[in-house]
Amino acid sequence: MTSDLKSEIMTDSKKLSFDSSKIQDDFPILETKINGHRLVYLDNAASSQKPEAVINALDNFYKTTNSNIHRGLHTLAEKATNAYEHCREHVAKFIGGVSCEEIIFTSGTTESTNLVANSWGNENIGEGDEILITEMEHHANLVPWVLLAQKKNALLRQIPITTDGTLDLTDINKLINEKTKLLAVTHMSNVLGTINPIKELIELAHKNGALTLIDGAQAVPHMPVDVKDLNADFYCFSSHKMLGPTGVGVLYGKKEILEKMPPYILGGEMIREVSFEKVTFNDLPHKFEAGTPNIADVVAFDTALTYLENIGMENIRNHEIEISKYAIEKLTEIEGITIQGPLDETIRGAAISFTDRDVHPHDISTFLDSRGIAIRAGHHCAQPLMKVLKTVATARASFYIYNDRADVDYLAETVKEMRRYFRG
Amino acid sequence: MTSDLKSEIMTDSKKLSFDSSKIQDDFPILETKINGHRLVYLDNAASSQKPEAVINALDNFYKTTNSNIHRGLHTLAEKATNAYEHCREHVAKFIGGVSCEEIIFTSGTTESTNLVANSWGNENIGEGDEILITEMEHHANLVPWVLLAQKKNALLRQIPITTDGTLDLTDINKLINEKTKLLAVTHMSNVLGTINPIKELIELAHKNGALTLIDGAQAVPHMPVDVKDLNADFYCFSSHKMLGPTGVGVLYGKKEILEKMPPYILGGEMIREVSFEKVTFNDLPHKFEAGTPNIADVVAFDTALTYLENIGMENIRNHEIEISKYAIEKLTEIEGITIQGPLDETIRGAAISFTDRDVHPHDISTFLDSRGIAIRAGHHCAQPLMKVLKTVATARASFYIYNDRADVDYLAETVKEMRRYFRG
Amino acid sequence: MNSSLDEMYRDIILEHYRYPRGKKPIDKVDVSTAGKNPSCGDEIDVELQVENDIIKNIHVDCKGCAISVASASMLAELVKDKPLDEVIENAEIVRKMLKGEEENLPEEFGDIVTLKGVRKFPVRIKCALLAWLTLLEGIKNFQNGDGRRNQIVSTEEQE
Amino acid sequence: MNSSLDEMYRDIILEHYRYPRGKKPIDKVDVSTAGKNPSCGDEIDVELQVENDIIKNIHVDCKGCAISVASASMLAELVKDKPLDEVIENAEIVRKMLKGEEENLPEEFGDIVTLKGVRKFPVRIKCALLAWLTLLEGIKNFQNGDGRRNQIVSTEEQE
Ligand SMILES: Cc1ncc(COP(=O)(O)O)c(C=O)c1O
Ligand SMILES: Cc1ncc(COP(=O)(O)O)c(C=O)c1O
Repeated sequence: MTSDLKSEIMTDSKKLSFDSSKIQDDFPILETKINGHRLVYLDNAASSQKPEAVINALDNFYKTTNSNIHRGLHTLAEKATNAYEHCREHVAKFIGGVSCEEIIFTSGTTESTNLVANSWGNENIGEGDEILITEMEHHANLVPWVLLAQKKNALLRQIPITTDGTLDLTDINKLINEKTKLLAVTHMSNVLGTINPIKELIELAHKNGALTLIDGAQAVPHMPVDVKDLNADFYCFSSHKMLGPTGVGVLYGKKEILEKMPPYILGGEMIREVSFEKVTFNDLPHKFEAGTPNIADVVAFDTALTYLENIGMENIRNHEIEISKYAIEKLTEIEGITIQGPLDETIRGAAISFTDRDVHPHDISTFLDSRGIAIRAGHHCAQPLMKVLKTVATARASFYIYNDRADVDYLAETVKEMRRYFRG
Repeated sequence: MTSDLKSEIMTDSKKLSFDSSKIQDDFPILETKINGHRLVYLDNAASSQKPEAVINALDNFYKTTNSNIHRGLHTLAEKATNAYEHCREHVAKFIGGVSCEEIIFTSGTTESTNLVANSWGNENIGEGDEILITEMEHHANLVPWVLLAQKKNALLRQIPITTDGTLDLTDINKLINEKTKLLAVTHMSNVLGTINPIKELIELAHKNGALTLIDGAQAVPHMPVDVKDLNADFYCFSSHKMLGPTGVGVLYGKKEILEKMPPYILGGEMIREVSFEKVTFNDLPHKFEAGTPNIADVVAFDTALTYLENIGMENIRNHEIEISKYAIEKLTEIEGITIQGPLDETIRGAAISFTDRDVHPHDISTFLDSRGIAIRAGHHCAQPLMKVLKTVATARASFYIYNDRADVDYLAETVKEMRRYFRG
Repeated sequence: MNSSLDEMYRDIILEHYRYPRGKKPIDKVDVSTAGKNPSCGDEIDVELQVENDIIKNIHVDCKGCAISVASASMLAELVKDKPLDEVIENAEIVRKMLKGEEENLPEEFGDIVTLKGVRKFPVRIKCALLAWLTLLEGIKNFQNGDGRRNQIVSTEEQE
Repeated sequence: MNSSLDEMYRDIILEHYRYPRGKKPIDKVDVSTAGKNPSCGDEIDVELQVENDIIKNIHVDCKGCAISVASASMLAELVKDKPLDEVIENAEIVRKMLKGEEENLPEEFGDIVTLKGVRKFPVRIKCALLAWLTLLEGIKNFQNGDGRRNQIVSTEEQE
């Protein structure tokens, strides 16, 4: 398989809901050569690439605006503060028009879930209480609850999954009950691609008096999300998976809940007054943002949001439905390859895990890389799910706005080549 | 006072131990005009500016290398992992040649101190134990201990300061005693500039069986620091104050101590194996780095370290001794101005706080800003120290490698102009 | 050049700052409130003598920046001899002006309109507000029969 | 093109991967150890029949990538009929080669030298090491009179 194939089948890409090949031009890294081939980046569920606009926003911030924020009275400090707070407003709008006080910047989804576990969880989970998660959680939305349950003598329960990789809701009315204090569920699985019926689950949880935390790390980058409509109590996601810089995450929380929570990280900016004996805390959202925040990256994240809005989240979702459908079609055609997760593209995202009857995912990944294709292989920080799937690892190709049908074709052809290589 | 004065007196800068005006060329932001004046950035204790090399490192990472790290088998993941881990090695060397396992990347000094308070502190501080800090601590090295002491019924004690702004060690042998479990001290005060006799204090603490945490946020950027020679148990600092990007901090900890500590943030990468019932943790340093780290900024921080090394930390220290001496001389000449902190430049850094008998620090700051000078005014996240100093706020001019004698002259002239303006 | 600086520190403001009104202690204190601005460190004490719901006398002691001092001084000038209810309305007008929700002030507000310049310096709005919020709190306490309540008003809670 | 890929997956390695040695179960098991590579998910079971401190028979069952399977297969070939002490030395040589501390292997190591190609893929070194570390652990347990200890060796602890 040579890269010529790529250009040959490029024409197909016009069928998609927007022109990915034009979008590719905005992403400088896509011009990189990997082992002599053009980079075909299909590791977007791990982290997305960044458009030039976002990279330039960083550059511009450091060249014109850089300063510490909030407490400064000089021009740069004020400009930097405004730019930082502007992103908060933007995030608040982006996820459905919530209040700025409800948006807390963290270092990533992982810190967001940990903040809730340590602050809210530590105060509100007691002996005999139940925390309900699913079998498909990422470690970020799993390990904090495993350890909190251990510490508090609470019970951690899981919603099982069916063989097609969706949640098995048969026993949901037992799983969510009056003991349930928190339902912590992923919006979209990073392994199976499954989009979960979050809104219904949240409603059911609320009926039982439980709060809800949604891990939106894989959802917010790929589809319109309205946390108000979902009525989620907490919602978490990461900038780096949605065209923004690394080191920035978001925790959305309902104001009345956040207000009652004790702070998590302690230091500058999150306190109002402190003596050696006594501390009073600042207002939301600052109460949860101690120390110098990741100012420049938050400012550049703002640009990433704008970039996504210009394309349109609805269009992105449609694009990924199309590309998932095509990829599932192409991959299932290949003898020996099994897709892990739902085959119906309308109930899933474009993170597509597959296994090969004969070849280990690590060998698949290494081989594809030798042909310029970046996919991920392993347990994808979802070890319990691997056990459920009765596998140790999967290969995962995850698509985004700059991927087109040509990428799918090239992937499928290279997978076939890979099988010939290893099976002899 | 017009900006012409600036160029007139520029010639003086040659006396400094290196040529700051050359260094200025490396910092694009210094060409910015602020209210019609050239920016004179004297807010370095809050956050430093970034050289072009660091900005380019970010740009380059996102254009050629960006990927999530550690678990990936493809070329970009490996390159990104290597770049990230290279910075860890660099940091380990930079602070005296420690082991990579002892370097934990955090989001900043504040997260570093909180990690220790939550993990080590929570397990090792008990009722009646004593935590010893000083009266000059930044909130980042104060609030975590105030609340930990409250929670554990431990006693928080303070080493007082003398009227010249140095530590009053008269009663140190009572303050450090067999009940002391932790000595948490700033290496250099962000308000007074004072450099504390850390090595002696650490030795004394160790003799009494206490561990030591040093807040090096103001020290590592400005002078050679060797944590092995100091024999510190924990040492914390931030990238953004030493030419690096925002969103990156370091916690150094001795291996044998870190190994025994429970993890702090829970999620991907920090675990070895997890089921719904049981979690085993990864090795150092990964045990303390959950989730996707701030990869790009860590990689660019590496470049900041190289930039500092090329100038030489010893040279930087000498430069700041010279500029402090000159600034103290010039400011004390002005009627009504008082320096807060030691006047002897050999025992202090170049963060110089001052107050005006007649004008509030906020008015000083606003006025100086109208002339292009960025200083900070306020409590500098050190409210208890303000009480000790019997003031509510100070104005602080803090210098770095790109500041020269011309900046000092311009500051002094503008302070005089400011006094005329407000006093009529 | 520096027009926004000079717009904030108008001559009138600097004059109030240098020679603040209301500094003279009063004999009879019916209302006493303290306020502060924790992030800046500005502190203020406001004392009122009230007769028949009219402010007969006022004493203001403000330690802070030029803006907070001048604003307190202007307040002292404005509210003397006014009924409490009218003072509450006046304070609301000032708050609106500082937030940019009100452009034109009644003639009687005199110098106070010069505080508008602060709007270009958002972090300083708190300073200008301090005296007014503290006064409002004092009146509220007084009207609740609790004029000497010993609680410190903070601008950050009230904005 | 792709020379480093073909260097890692040498024909010999792919041949061992397709037709691994030591797959046949053994009757008498004196040593039994399991190993795994948590980050990759590779798993291995190593069983030995030991007589007079000599490995009389070996059974290796490896579920993992081509590298770990091939490495396990080569191990099975090399250690059969060797004294335990020599096997320990052999394993150490392999470890050194994989870490780049050893270039030339004794003739008797045969195909094993082809594992060198893994060095270009640092994340895969663990895979090649898995069988060897598991074997070493088994021998250690056996020598401590504890050959059937039920503890799983993890490459991440041992590297
Ligand atoms: C002495 C000192 N400690 C700690 C900090 C907190 O650092 P950061 O805000 O980067 O967490 C600072 C800086 O603000 C400081 O000057
Ligand atoms: C579903 C899901 N949750 C949480 C995370 C953790 O995100 P981060 O590593 O940015 O903290 C990820 C990404 O790795 C994810 O895919």
